[in-house]
Amino acid sequence: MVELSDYLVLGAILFGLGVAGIFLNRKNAIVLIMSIELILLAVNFNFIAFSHYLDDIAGQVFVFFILTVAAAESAIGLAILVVLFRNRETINVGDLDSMKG
Amino acid sequence: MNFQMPDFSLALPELWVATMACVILVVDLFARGRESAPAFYLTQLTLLVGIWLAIDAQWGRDAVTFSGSYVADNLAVVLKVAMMGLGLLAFAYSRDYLRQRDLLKGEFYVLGLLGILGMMVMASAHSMLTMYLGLELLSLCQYALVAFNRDSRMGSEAAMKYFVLGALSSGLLLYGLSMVYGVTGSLDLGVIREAAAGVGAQNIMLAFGLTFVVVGVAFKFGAVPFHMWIPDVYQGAPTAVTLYIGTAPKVAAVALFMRLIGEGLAGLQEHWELMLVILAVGSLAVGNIFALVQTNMKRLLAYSTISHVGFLLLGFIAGTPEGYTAALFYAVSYSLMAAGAFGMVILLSRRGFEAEEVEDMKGLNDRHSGFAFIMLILMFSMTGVPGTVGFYAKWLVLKAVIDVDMVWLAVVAVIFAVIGAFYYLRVLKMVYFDRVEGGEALQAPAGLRVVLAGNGLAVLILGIFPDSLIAACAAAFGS
Amino acid sequence: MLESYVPILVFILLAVGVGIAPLVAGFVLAPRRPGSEKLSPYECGFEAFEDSRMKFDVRYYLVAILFIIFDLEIAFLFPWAIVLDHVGVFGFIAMGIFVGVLLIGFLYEWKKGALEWE
Amino acid sequence: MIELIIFYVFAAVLLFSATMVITARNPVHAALFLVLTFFNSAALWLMAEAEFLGIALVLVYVGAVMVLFLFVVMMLDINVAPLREGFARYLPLGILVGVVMVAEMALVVGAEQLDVGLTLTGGGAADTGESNTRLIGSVLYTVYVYPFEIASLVLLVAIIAAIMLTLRRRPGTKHQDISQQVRVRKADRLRMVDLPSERRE
Repeated sequence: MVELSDYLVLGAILFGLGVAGIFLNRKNAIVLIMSIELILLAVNFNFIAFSHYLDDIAGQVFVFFILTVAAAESAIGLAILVVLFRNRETINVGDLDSMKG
Repeated sequence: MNFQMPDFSLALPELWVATMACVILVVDLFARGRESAPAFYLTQLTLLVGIWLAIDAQWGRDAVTFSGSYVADNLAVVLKVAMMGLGLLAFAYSRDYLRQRDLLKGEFYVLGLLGILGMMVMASAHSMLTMYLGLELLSLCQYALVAFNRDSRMGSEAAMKYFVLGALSSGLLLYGLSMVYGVTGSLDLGVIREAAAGVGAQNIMLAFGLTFVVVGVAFKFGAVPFHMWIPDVYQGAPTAVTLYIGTAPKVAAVALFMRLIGEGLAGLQEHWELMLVILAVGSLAVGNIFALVQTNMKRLLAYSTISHVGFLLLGFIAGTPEGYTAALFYAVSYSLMAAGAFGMVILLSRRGFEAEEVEDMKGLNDRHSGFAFIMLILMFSMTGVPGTVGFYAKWLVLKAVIDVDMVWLAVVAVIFAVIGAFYYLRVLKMVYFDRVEGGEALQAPAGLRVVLAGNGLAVLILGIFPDSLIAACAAAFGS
Repeated sequence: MLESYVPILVFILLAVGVGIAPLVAGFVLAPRRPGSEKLSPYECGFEAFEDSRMKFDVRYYLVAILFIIFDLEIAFLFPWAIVLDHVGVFGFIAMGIFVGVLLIGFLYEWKKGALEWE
Repeated sequence: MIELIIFYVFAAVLLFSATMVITARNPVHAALFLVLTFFNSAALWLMAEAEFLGIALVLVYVGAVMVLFLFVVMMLDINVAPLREGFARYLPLGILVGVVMVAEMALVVGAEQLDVGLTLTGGGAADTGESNTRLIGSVLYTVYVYPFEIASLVLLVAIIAAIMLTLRRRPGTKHQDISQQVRVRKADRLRMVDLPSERRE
């Protein structure tokens, strides 16, 4: 039988990978946004695991809303990335230093 | 969950603002003029009617509707009135600023209005799902507004930083919410409240989830160590957007804290009290010390925001109704002061010239003594000079902390306030004592002057008669 | 409760198998005598002009974003279609408002010229 | 027992592809590994009886969001080299942060004496025979109607923001306006002119 803690540990590892991804790819904006998607995926894993073992549908409805909002958020995020690329000709996060101090 | 017909009359303010936002979007599409004047006046009308509706439909009631996802009580009313009032102020300030840089598009008003709607949804959220959606609606509007001037390099950089950090923080907040859901078994904040107060206090996972929720809330406040986005976004965004982002969302952050942690996870107070102490002391330290070295006025105000958030968190640390009243009063009064300060930056800047440097304040007294006096009021009340509204706010918060016998925290806060006073007074020195050669007379549109004068007077009057606002905030917490 | 998914699993395995089998067979059985001539990208007989990576135009980008948002709208319509009898008039009006708001978004797009392709 | 095996197979592939997402050299490879991650998690969600969400994940995310990611990667013509140089330096820190977070979380979450869900009803949901989609649908439009309407406003904001940020009207592009051409009437195109007949000299 697949235990609740199996799912939660999987969610925790995914969450750790997402956060590590953000630390590793501070230069590359696109992989940064992908790491955020990984974190949200880990959150969805947790919700679905709890919803399954609590036998309560609310968790799954929450996941459905998270999917919606996260998709809209990544649409806006990539729109900002395009605006940034047009202004700066690069998405190398390291160069975004015109506001030091 | 059983479903009975929701009581729509209770959620009237939100329904009104949502329909008006759509109406304004359509009206602005078909409006011929380039100034999008109808959008501006309709927005201000929407907010005025919204304030009246909030007071009329919800004051004195304590009802939960929409099957447990919407609550209408005094706290919600006070928060909503404050948010809509600050929204009115922000839109009034931004009109001339945007017209001069021909950024004046209808989208600014629609996105601003939908952002205020997101804050109102957060103010009266009774389920974690509604709270999350309100927070995301607000955040998405803010990401778009920061990138509003799409040709400015700094603007798009600030938007990118704000987006990445905002998305990360909402991911962390959600991870915390999933833990809380797992332990308490429900999304409803009422059920969570009992579960947390009952056996939940010793549950490791609930404490673990609480940590992530506190991180999400700290980011929204801009408390240290989650403050990195504040200086860049305040400087990068157009000043009108900075004014919008610097004021009303702070009240929304208070709503986020009160609903989720203040009421929802009240049972775990000894856990989150310690976390807030770390956040508060960090914010006070970083906010005041870094502000000393700033030359850019907007960055200086950004770091002053961080220090004021440190003070505001003191109210939450106390954990008593007086503490929450003090924190709410602090949030509202600080937002008024910040609106005035950014209004001054808008007043001094013209089409090609952003008065962002502190030196641009030089010799303001010679150019226009009236606005120099308003700058005096603002800076004094930010410092907390007795007799100003800033002083009352700080005093209430410190009293609340002392009542909970954390006197050392109050002393630390006062020390940092004194250190902080230096950079406010430095600005005043420039306004009054520095001469600037060839300082031409101040030309600013009449509308802006009226709004700024009104804002300055409001801060002054509130300083003399603060009891009405204090009573309103106290009523929000049922006393 | 997993029995109902076994057919899907078998279907996936079969599909992957049918996909990979010819590749492996081709890789193993076919003779391999690579020549520089054979390996260069064929472009109607003469030298390739520039590398194969062609930059997309930003108009595709806007279409992709609008596709996401209306794809989400459809994702909301699926469960609605299934439970319309159970949810009744209240659910019908709720979805009416949802689609109405997105209709306003579509009107905004149309008027702003985001759909034109010039 | 078979369930456990299937779970561990999918979980292993999931974690491998997630690791590859953050360590891939080329953003396109990272995007494709993310697609593999989404497929595996959809399969795992099916196992946890969340069929509708598994399908919605594949439909919404892989179908639309990953397409957008690939568009952006293609469009922005990213030169990969400089984006990687910070990689080696931050690698140890990144791994350390990841391992520490995962260890402490696994400790908390995997703890046997997991008094999770004060109202925990044990394993597998009693199969009420109702399909997962019908279960979600019956609740989504009645009990959660308020969040449902806020979600529509979130999508509206996304439309406005995306168009406001990226739409640039290129002035001076000549294009046919078909509706204009079709709407032409006889009077616009035809002009009857009666010329007086001259006498022949």
